[in-house]
Amino acid sequence: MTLDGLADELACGKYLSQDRLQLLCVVSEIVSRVLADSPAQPGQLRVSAGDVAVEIRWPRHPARHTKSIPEEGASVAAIPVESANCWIRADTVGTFYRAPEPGAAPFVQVGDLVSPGQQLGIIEAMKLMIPICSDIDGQLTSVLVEDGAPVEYDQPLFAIAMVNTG
Amino acid sequence: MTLDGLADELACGKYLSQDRLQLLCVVSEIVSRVLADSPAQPGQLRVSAGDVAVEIRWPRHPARHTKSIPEEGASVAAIPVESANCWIRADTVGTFYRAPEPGAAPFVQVGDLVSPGQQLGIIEAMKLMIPICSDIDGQLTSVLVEDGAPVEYDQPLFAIAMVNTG
Amino acid sequence: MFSTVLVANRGEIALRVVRTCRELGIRVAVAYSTVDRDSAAIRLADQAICVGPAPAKHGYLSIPAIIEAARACGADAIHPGYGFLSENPDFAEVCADHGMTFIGAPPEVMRRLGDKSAAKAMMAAGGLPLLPGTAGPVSTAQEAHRRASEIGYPLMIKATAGGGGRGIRVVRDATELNRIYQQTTATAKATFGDGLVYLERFLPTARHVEVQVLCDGHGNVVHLGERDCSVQRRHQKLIEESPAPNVPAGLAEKLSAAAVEGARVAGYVGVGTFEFLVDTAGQFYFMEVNARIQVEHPVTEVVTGIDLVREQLRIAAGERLEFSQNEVRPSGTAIECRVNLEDPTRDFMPRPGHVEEFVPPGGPFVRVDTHGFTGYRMPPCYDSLLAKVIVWAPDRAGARSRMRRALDEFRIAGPGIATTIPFLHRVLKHPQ
Amino acid sequence: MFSTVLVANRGEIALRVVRTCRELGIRVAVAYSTVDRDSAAIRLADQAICVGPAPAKHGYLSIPAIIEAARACGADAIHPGYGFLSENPDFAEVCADHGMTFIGAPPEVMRRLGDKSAAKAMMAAGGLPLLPGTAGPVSTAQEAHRRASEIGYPLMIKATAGGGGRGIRVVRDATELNRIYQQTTATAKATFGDGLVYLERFLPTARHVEVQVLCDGHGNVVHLGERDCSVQRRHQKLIEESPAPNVPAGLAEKLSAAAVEGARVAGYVGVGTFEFLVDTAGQFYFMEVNARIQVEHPVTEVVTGIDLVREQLRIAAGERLEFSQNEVRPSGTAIECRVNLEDPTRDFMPRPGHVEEFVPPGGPFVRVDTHGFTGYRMPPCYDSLLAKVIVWAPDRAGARSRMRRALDEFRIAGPGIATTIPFLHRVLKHPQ
Repeated sequence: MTLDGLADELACGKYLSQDRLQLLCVVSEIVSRVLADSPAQPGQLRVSAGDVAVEIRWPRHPARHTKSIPEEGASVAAIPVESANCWIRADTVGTFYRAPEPGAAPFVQVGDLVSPGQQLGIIEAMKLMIPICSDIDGQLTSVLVEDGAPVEYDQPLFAIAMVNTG
Repeated sequence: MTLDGLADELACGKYLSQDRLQLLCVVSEIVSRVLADSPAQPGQLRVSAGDVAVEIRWPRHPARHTKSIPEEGASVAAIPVESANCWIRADTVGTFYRAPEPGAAPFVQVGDLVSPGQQLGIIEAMKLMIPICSDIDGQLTSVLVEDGAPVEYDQPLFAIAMVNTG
Repeated sequence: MFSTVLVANRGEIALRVVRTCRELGIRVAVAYSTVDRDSAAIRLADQAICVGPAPAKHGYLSIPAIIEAARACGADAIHPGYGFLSENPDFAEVCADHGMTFIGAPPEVMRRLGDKSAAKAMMAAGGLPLLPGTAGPVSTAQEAHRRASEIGYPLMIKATAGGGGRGIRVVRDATELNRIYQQTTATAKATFGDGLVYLERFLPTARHVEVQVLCDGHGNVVHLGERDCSVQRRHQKLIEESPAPNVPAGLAEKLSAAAVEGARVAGYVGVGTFEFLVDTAGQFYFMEVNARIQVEHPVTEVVTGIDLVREQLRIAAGERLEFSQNEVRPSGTAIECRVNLEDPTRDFMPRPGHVEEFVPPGGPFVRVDTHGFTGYRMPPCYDSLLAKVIVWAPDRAGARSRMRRALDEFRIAGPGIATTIPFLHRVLKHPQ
Repeated sequence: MFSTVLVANRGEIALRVVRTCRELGIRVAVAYSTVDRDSAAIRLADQAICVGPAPAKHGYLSIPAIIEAARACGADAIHPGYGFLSENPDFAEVCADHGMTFIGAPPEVMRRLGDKSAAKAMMAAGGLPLLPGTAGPVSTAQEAHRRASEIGYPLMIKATAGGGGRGIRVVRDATELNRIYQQTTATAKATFGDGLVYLERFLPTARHVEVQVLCDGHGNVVHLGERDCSVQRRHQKLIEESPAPNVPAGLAEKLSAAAVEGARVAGYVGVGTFEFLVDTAGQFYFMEVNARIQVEHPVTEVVTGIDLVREQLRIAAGERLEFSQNEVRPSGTAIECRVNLEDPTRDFMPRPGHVEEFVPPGGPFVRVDTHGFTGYRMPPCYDSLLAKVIVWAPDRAGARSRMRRALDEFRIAGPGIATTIPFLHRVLKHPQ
């Protein structure tokens, strides 16, 4: 897509001035070039210019916690990849537990294959036990938080390498 | 020049981060396109992006008061033109006079050919009479200030179309 | 004093609390939602903890999220700011249950003052004058007519469950009463799930004047003078000043005495505000108590030299007031203007957006409380307050000139950005 | 009052004067050099007029340029700020010759006070204590020896034509005298074209304390208390505070009385500062008079509530002081820190540059006087002062905590930018 073409295509917002549009266009252009020249396929990409930020990840199947936040018209096509790490994040502030109760075996171990809906851990918030479940197919590659540690909202808890099911 | 090429070429400043360099590159790219598409050759150009500003004018012979201020590494080649207006500016704050004394004929009239060292007017500052002289060869195209009016430092007083002496 | 305070709020008030904590050498953590990740309060805090996504009910309004955040950062006290959980007695009780100090009024006091009818009855028993009206709800149109003729017109029909200007209708004379009564009860039932309404005399030209009180847990009560908050839009204050201008001599003293008496009657502890309506004859009427630090508190700080957040923290920590009433000596005039990102030409519609240029005013006797900065992106999900400009001068005319100068200086720009500044300028041009 | 004031200065003091002019409804124009085209003062002024290129002698210091600029914008008064032409009696006379009011002390008073020996002699005649020393220059090494033994060691040899810390050498004992006397006279002759020197007792641990005075043209003189300016680097002040800390009881009153007496003796008119040295025993010595508004004037404004630039304008316009000495009631403690673009780790070498990020502090009891903004490019040709942070608190400990908080908040960044903030933090950590 040419700079002028994209600018024309998007020139509909009454609040967005021509020069900002052009900035978005050149950022988009740079991203395209970087992607084309990248020796390995990236798993995650973040581009920001001024107040515009684009964040992308490349799992084959978008997971619940996997975010793609294109803002204000700038967009870059997602490129399929064979496998990538994906995070399962905390849904709430609280205390993280890997096992159903003290002394019991953890719900999962590193290396386990997991599937959507499978419980991976617990967050306790004001005595309420909130299950943490996977929402993708994959293999658990690491547990990012100690058992019994406090976690904040949106904090990555588990890393899962996705398996190509396409 | 490609974006990457320019970025590489400029990647020497320790204070300039890679993303800012790239911003400069795309600005440079846009400038090149605008210049290529411009229906008439511009006499003056000013580009700014964030904290970077480039200002250029195209007289064939740069005059004393004609400024070209490229900043922080970004640069665009000056393109020669056949003729352009150049300003003679005030050297000091004061009162501008076109003639040596009240009632006398002005030093110069619009249309006159002028040459370096030729007196064009006077600025009076605290009773001191300061001559204003041309520093280029050319033809007077306009007088920008009324006789007897106050002028500030650096204020354009005369516009002179330069004659190609190349 | 506390070892760690968690600030359960955002925007300028979160920054305000962080500032005082730092000055007192108290470790301070800030609870934030995902859209407030880059906030000014976080930059200055010792710790920040993400409590939820942008919608307040899953973050700033979520009691479990705030309590768990406080636990995670080892806080022994929680400052709720204003709005959100600041006047929620249930939250205050949960804090106590978890061994944390809620920095605000005691829950039972908040509960009593939060019920407006009960609060009015309590204050009336304490001798505070009330606006003529029905103490409790009116059940039928007939009863409304009978009570309305005692109260006099114009009057307001107010939904008991309403608040913040919602659920209120004005009745100009008896011929309108039946129709508006039916409408208001029906709307209240639909909006609040509760059709109860009460009647109150309407004073179209009354001024809104409030008194700041400070009460420690040892029975000491002082007032810090009054604030006039009559310049409002859509029932939200825009300009506040202290002392109240153009009120009859002696009225300020009466208001303050009433507020101190009211605070004693309520068993109030903490910083609080007693709101009154003052009519053109100088009669005043108790309206309600705001059991929190208020947006306009800097006006009082500037005229008294007292840091209200510091006092709030000290009182919550069980300390005694360090000064008596006659050591409080307000001087000069202070005015606050609220600079919101909203469009006064479009009925003050909020206008969130990206602030590309942000140069706050400064210089002599100007204070700015703002969480804004060049590059700040105001999220659309919260209120539109961006900055409070507060000025002081020896007299009111000087303060108004200074405010005009300060607002002239304030540069806020960005795509689609509009602020209340032009409206504030227009108000300040009027002699008022 | 004046109809148009021309501000013949730049940076924060130009903005400071513009602010007060706007508040007073006086039309205000700003003289600027080509590198100050985008200044904050210009943005707020009614008019701006370019007076020359970057070098001060062709612009801010050029009397014809300033006079013509004043004429061009129809100014009837010129405010010189500090530095540049502010203490130049010739300039003040030229202003008068052109029918314009110079906002400062009368030229004959400036001339008398500008000659340091003459000023000291005048103050001594008025009863002000002087540091032991030679009233006039010392002509020979023999005379220096004789006078030195009367004065006592350590002592300073000072070039009569020096100033701002230049041309001063310390002599620890009699064995050094001859050598240093010869060196100082030779250096003074080479540097200032004048080899005259005088001797003065050296007090290594003395504090620099100054008293602010206000004198109208009708014989009324008041003082606004003192400022301690002992924290300096390369003889330039970095931290100032009022009241002076750690001085014996009653000393402040004695200093103020001496300054008032000195102002009367000098026939002073305008705002002015009397500088004193105070030794550890509480003895004080008159040093000099600064016949201008000073960089550190906000410290006094904050504790007294008096706008010094407003008073300066009123006095210059021939008006009377509106208050008497006993109506001046300083309260609390104010501290000012100077934030310069210079590198404290490299002997405070100036570091001009491009300020990419600029977020000044704010909130309770914090004032910032700055001409900086995001994107500001500080030119290399003038002084390196970028901002003054002034805080107030009821007591000194509170003011110091507040200042630390405020400096923590201040974000100044850009390629190669270094500021005095780390140095200021280090000084504020010491109990001092």
